[in-house]
Amino acid sequence: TKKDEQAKKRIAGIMFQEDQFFRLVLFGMRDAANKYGVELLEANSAGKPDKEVQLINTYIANRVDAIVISPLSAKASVSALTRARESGITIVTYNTTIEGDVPVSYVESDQVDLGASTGRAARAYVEKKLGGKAKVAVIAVQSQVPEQSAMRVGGFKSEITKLPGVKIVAEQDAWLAEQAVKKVGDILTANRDVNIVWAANEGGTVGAVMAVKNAGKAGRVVVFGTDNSEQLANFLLDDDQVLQAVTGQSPFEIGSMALEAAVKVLNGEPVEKKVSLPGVLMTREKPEEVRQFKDRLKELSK
Amino acid sequence: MIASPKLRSLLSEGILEIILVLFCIFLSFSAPGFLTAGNLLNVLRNVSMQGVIAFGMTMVIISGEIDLSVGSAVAFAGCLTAFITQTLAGDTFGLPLHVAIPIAICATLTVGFFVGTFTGIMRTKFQVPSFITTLALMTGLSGAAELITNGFPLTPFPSWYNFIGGGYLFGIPFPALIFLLVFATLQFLMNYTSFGRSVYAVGGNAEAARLSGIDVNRVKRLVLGTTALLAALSGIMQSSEIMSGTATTAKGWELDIIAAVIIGGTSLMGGVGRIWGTMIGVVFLGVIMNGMTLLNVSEYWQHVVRGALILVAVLLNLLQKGKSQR
Amino acid sequence: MIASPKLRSLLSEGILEIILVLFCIFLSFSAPGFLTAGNLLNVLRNVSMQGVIAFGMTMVIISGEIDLSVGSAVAFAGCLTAFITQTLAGDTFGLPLHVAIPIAICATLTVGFFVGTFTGIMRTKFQVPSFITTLALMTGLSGAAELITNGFPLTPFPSWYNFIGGGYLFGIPFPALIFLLVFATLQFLMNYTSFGRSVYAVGGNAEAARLSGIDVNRVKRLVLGTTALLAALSGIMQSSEIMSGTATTAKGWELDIIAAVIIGGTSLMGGVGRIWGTMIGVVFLGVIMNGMTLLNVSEYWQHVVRGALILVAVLLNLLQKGKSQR
Amino acid sequence: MDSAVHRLETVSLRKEYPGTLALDDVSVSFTGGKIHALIGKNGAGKSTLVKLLAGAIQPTRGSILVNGEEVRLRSPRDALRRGIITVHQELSLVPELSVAENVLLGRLPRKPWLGVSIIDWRTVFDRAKDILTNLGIDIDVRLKAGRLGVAQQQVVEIAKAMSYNPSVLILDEPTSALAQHETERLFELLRTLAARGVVLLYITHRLQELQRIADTVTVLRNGSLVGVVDIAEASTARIVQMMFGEILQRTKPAGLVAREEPFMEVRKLSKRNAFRNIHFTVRRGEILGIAGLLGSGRTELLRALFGADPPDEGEILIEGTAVRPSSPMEMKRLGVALTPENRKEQGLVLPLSTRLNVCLSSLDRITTGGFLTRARERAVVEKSIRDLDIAVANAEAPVASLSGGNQQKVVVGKWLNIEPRLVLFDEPTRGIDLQAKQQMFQIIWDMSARGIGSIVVSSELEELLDVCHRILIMRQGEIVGEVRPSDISLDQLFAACMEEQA
Ligand SMILES: Nc1ncnc2c1ncn2[C@@H]1O[C@H](COP(=O)(O)OP(=O)(O)OP(=O)(O)O)[C@@H](O)[C@H]1O
Ligand SMILES: Nc1ncnc2c1ncn2[C@@H]1O[C@H](COP(=O)(O)OP(=O)(O)OP(=O)(O)O)[C@@H](O)[C@H]1O
Ligand SMILES: [Mg+2]
Ligand SMILES: [Mg+2]
Repeated sequence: TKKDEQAKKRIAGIMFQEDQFFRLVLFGMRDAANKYGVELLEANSAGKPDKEVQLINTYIANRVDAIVISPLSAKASVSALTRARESGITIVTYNTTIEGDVPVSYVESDQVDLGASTGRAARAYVEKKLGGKAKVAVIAVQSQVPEQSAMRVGGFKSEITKLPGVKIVAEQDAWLAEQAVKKVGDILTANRDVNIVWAANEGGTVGAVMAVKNAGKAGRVVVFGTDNSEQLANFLLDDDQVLQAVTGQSPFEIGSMALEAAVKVLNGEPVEKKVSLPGVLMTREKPEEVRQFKDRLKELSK
Repeated sequence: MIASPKLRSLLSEGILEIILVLFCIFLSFSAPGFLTAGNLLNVLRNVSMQGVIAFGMTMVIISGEIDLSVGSAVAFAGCLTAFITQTLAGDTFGLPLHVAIPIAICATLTVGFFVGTFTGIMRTKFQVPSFITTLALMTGLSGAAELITNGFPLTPFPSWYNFIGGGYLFGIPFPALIFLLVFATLQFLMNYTSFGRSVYAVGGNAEAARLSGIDVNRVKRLVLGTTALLAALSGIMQSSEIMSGTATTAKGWELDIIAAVIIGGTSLMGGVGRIWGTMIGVVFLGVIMNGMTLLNVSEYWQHVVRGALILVAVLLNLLQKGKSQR
Repeated sequence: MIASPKLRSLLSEGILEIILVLFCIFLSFSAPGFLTAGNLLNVLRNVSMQGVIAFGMTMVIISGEIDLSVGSAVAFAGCLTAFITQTLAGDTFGLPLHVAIPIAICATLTVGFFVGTFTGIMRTKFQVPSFITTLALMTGLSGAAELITNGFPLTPFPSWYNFIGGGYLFGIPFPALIFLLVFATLQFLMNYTSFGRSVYAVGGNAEAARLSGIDVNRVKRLVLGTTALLAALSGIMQSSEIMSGTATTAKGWELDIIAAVIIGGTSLMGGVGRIWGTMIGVVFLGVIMNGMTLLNVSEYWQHVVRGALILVAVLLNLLQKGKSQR
Repeated sequence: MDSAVHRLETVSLRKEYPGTLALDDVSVSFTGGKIHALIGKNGAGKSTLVKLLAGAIQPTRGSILVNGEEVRLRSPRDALRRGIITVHQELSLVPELSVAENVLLGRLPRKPWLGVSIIDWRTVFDRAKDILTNLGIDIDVRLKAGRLGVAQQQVVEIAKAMSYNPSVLILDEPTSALAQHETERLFELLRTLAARGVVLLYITHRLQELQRIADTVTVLRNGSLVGVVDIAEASTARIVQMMFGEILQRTKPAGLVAREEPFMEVRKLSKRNAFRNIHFTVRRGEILGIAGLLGSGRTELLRALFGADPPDEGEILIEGTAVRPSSPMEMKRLGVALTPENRKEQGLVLPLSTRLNVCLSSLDRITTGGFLTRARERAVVEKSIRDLDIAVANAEAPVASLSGGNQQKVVVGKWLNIEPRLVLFDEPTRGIDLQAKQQMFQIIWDMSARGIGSIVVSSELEELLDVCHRILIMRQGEIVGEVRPSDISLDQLFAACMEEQA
């Protein structure tokens, strides 16, 4: 009825990148929006702090009820969201958050653990297969998301460097597969003794795997990575032994839980201040899990 | 016989304005909340940071040059302001913020102006195309911004600093006022000062301008310097809006800004263009952006629609112009 | 008196080559593993995807136009190839991959060519500057890539597909061979055919070219079409290298590519430029990138160093040219 | 105070370009109150001297003295400040700006407004209008300069120079695009200025002008000063001797007649604002002149015939077949060529080498299946350079580095290479020297003998009388008469062009 239409809450969901992770977050949000009968306004800040502020401004002017956002920066995004909060909009953050207590709820996967979880897997590999000694190259994403990058890299390094025989010989930056394939290719020619590459996101991991294959070093160099995707799952199932393990997040759940939190707050229900979803480790030792993941992904992305 | 060419010329001179108005009328009916004072002021606020640079860029392009570094310059200026503020207000100097910030702002504007002048000198002394110098600056300044912030946003600003980019004066967003002020100044400069006319002459035929006794090199230096100064100003406004100096901000602005300038009828060949046209171009892009957000157009379609609208606007403009010339 | 100008002209014609060689010598001493066949082939492979486009872009710029859409076109072409492959090999059509993939490749190249021709037609029929059309295409194509992939990387490719972007022939990376082939073809085209001559004439003075009976419009359409075709080729190579069609790839390539072209001595004013120069420009940028990775320079410094090196190379080139002209 | 007599001197002034010595230690002195003609064949170094005096280029060595005082002219500004005003050979207006702004460029009148000084636009237009009116020129000062024809642009530049109140005025071929009427007007003004003590330097290739305007004649050859003579001692023969050494005078071969078959027939051709109801026939091998005043529509007509600007109505038949000239490409295929009047904008691709420019129209002659052969190209280039005596140090250097006259030869030369069947010449002799002119005429006659026709538009009427079989007279866009050179004198032809409409 008309009354229902008027009462229909409007919630803005803001992503910051056009990749698979945020795509699935969005699907999660849509799913929850359907379930609760709210209107979802979708937006993407495309990694630009300036565009993010503009979007928030527009939603303030447009009087949405809630904003569910993955802020670009813990510090730089504070002021616009504070303004939104002050104009009566409910703020929920996911994936990344801001300093202070503007958001009523925060749904995340633990960024440090995303690195650390793979770091543990890598450490086990080094101990078992390489006798505790390894030369490691790290591919970060600091020029895209410096704060997240630092946490993931920190998590990974803290685990892997527990082995005294491990040396990190190269640290470069690449967040697209196309960039990573070149950088890792270069690293592999320069440092012939590198035997482990770890990358901080999906693009970096894909690029690293392809670079190892292209350099004909499959079997001699192994890759550990972050995020999960169909292509990464296929790499894990591939018998070339390149990609060993990735730690992925649960984007669909993050999206739906974040939106759900916003709806609950609008309905006056209590919510958790912070929800931490664990990373999901997939390794080539457990192909069954990898296949399950693929099936689920296919279902979600329909 | 008298009225008809007049009408035609109005139509051809004003076709962009007409397209913009029609587009706004369309949005008023289709987009919820578009036609409210709040939203329109919001559009003005959203375009103001790119806008102030666009006016400078108009001068640069009219003078036959280009500046690709403005996006990075914005990021750099924001970071520099934050960095200087942080340093001056830090333990070593211990200045109070209301002293440190004005110093930081002045220093940043000065640095901005000199960066632009550097491009100008490379161009006039060594014949390095401004495209190359500013392309180099584009990556260089963004590296510099990352280096001084070490990659993390700097947040030394007190809450009153937010006024520049987020405040209101007489109910109008303060950045929008700055935007209008810059517009008025450059509009005046280009049409009523001999400097402005020299810019047209230099872009239209640099050799003829030189032979007429115009100091071509000085004009180019000043134009590039002013635009870099405006980019620095924009960076300060931006840092105030997001209350931090962030190195990743304003990526890709250069192309948005150049697009606004060209939509406004300025020719990349130099010598032709109007500040007012740029105003229309800037607002046009701002309205597209705002309208699509309000209409909840999905991100992917936004890209397609934005491209199509830019093309259609320029095409209609040219078709109308072409017709009126025949 | 005879030898001296010759020597001087060699120095001035070859200054870029000399800078490049000096830079390589520097890296041979400072960067571990730089001077190995493996690494040099690696550089060649790394530059090949941007490189094939750069040669086309050289023609475009010589003809007085520009193409800002190449980056998006690469992403779009990769996604389109993957999409067509997936569709044809999917349940509905059920074609085997070794049939589906060649069809997908041909279709993508054709679409690429027509996208470029579209820019050409907008330019020649409606006087829309190629800057604007390709800027619109830049956002439009990237939206289209996202729409057909729905934002997910498409991975329908069998492992043999990796040969195009990752394989070896006679010990040389296959993409590097494509790169060299495109170079040789365009080098020949620009110097030994009447089409090449027309490109120079059209860019140097379109009106004079038209009055000389040259089909200016056809030249512009062909040049823009060829470059978009090369961008599609690059997109296919890229999709093979990373084994997926990904919409976010190749962002910002347009500026890298234009930089390589200009470093190679091509003038943005049109009419002046060499394919060989672009080869040097492309390799120069590739070596910088490779060198900095080998030296493990941090990302932020890479930005600064890259900017500075571009500027220095162009500056030295111009200084030397200027001296030999005096 | 304005009537002080000025003096301009050069001492061992030298300018070298790579591979070319453009000016070789020239020491010469020009006094005010007189009109000094500066002459020499194409590429002799005249414009180089002018550019040095105007501060547009810097000498390799040597010095310039104004009123006995050595001056260093680092930029055109310096020269302007010292009252040295120049009209350069290459047109230099800013096409996108109004005529008024161009005239006052760099010194737009200003007025105070709220404590700042702003441009007084009303005065800009009024003053520019005054300047032009005083010189007897009727051009809308609000028009963009780019919309003007070559002749009108030249007039505007002269007006601009005059309005500076110069103490030295240098005119580099000011009359190359002017017809007799405008030229006369210019001469009057020059005499007035001379009477005020201004130093006047005047460059021309029209030797017949010398007797009427010059007081002294300074001759350059290959960058060196050949000599200065008083006009009283300067017979044309002597001047030609000084310029060229020996020269072959050519006249139209007696037996040269056009064939009977018509090649191009033009019927009722009209174009709005340009020409109306044009009707004529050119036979094979015929040399048809078109005489007319500035702005009479000749350029527009030629461009229409060539398909560069299609006409509004009417038809064109080539060998009896109707064609719609929609593009130059198509007309080229039919064997029609056009050498445009404005070499810089329409004739040449300035950044390209002489070699490439010469071959531009004839690409299909030097290629097989689209592929070039260097050997055939070289043959074509060498032939052009020889036939037209193009002075070029290096055929690979940009054509922009050629002297004005030599550039003009390239424009004409590139069309002679395609072996056309009808050539439309628009002011083909603009800025070229006597000898080259003769060579060009010879080529036109030779072509005629082989059945290749020409339509020649020239503002130098005596040229038309010398060259053509037949002359059409055009006035305000219409053809008003037709004469044969043998039946009419120069004065009569001039009068016919001038005559007011009944
Ligand atoms: N920028 C330049 N670079 C190289 N050579 C040049 C340049 N400008 C002029 N020259 C050469 O200097 C010589 C003198 O040229 P200049 O223009 O002074 O001749 P001119 O006497 O004015 O001839 P014209 O009657 O054809 O105008 C010519 O050989 C010309 O090719
Ligand atoms: N682009 C233009 N816009 C407006 N008027 C023009 C344009 N081109 C030419 N005209 C006008 O058309 C008329 C014919 O000019 P045209 O150039 O054909 O004459 P012309 O006899 O060749 O004289 P000229 O010596 O000037 O070349 C002139 O009155 C001229 O002012
Ligand atoms: Mg000359
Ligand atoms: Mg004419």
